[in-house]
Amino acid sequence: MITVKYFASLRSLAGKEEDLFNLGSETTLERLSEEISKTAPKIGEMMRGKKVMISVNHEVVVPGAVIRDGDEVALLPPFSGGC
Amino acid sequence: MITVKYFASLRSLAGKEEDLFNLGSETTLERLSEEISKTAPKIGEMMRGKKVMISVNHEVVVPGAVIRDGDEVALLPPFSGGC
Amino acid sequence: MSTALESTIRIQREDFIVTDEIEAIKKASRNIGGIVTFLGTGRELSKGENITQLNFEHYPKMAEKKLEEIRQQAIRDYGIIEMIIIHRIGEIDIGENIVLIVAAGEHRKEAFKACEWAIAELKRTTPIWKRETTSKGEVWVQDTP
Amino acid sequence: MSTALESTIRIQREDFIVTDEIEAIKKASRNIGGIVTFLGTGRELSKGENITQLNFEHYPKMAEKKLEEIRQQAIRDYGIIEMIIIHRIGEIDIGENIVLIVAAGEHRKEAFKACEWAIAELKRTTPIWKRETTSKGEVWVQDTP
Repeated sequence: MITVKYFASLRSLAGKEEDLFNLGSETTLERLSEEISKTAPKIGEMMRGKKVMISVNHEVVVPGAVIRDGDEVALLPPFSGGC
Repeated sequence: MITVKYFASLRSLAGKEEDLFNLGSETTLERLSEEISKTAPKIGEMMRGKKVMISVNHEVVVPGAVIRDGDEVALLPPFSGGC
Repeated sequence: MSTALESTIRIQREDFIVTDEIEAIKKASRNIGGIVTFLGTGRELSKGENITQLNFEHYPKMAEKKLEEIRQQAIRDYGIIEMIIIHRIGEIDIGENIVLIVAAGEHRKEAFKACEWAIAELKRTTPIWKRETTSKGEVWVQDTP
Repeated sequence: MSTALESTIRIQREDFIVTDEIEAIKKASRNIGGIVTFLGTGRELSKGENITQLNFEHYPKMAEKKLEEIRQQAIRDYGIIEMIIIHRIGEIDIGENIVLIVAAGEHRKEAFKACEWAIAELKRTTPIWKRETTSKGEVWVQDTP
């Protein structure tokens, strides 16, 4: 299973904090975005249009990254911590 | 009267915290340095050799400054406040 | 002489006390001469809107990991002795403390540089988000859309 | 909304509490977003010598006047909201607080600049002198002979 986490504005958009997807032992962010599009088309589109930063296992990755069974993927809106 | 104040290393050199001089209604730092030389020749020499910063009434002045009766002159070694 | 400090990196709901953090960082070395602190606080105005409350959330584990990376890089790249980074989450009122960065060095120059770099790096790399509440409602702040 | 603060400039024997000064400066405005603090502390080592104690003296009136000039110029030139400057005099032990500069601005950039400028300016213009005690005796520090 791949865990997908939604934060801040994306959580509001998704209407949930996280999702679980079963996409085999290895897949791509592209493929994951298509799965997400089934219930949240706008988020899938943002992922493909590189409008959102993505981390895999707590490290930011490039759009073409491979993801594996057990990975934690997070969709990260622009950060606004600090003050 | 003109009050002369000695600070830090200059106080040790002068052996006192301050001096009083009666030099008329108006005089110069040059003239004051000669008076100081009578009891503390090294300090007078430092004043003339521009080895020491001088303030008159709490403002740093240039070596040629005129001083007046009632002024407070201070001889200031290099500052070392701050940390 | 250096002493390892506990909890140099924290993300917490409760407020912090700046003096306590400064006293903690002083324990790292007897050779600290300059301590530079950045404290971010809740402003009332943002882009002309009157803010009544702020709310911060973070991505647990990743946010702490990024803060620890910032701390280690600051020590390594700027030659400071120690750094403490604390960020609050949850509801924060106007005037309240949000974030604290304490950089302790032998001299002030490296401490200023490290502290200023660290807060910019925190804003750039650390998954923390701010929601502002105004009379018009609540909005997630997107500083770099 | 700005409120005039009392005692933004102080030269005193007793220690200060950083948190108290930060809370005091916050009262100047509800629009403060960044507070940068410089704290100078007594280092054990100076030019290879082990220091056992420090002793500061100042030129009363002139030193306070210079600090007030620094505060006003920092507010004017860097656009910060308020600045507090405190310098201790008398005997100071290793690790103890010596000087505190607190710069509060709407944003962090001007607060960093103003704080860093102010401590450099203090060292350059304010008649305060440091005497270091080492195993070899006491010596007045002359940073710029």
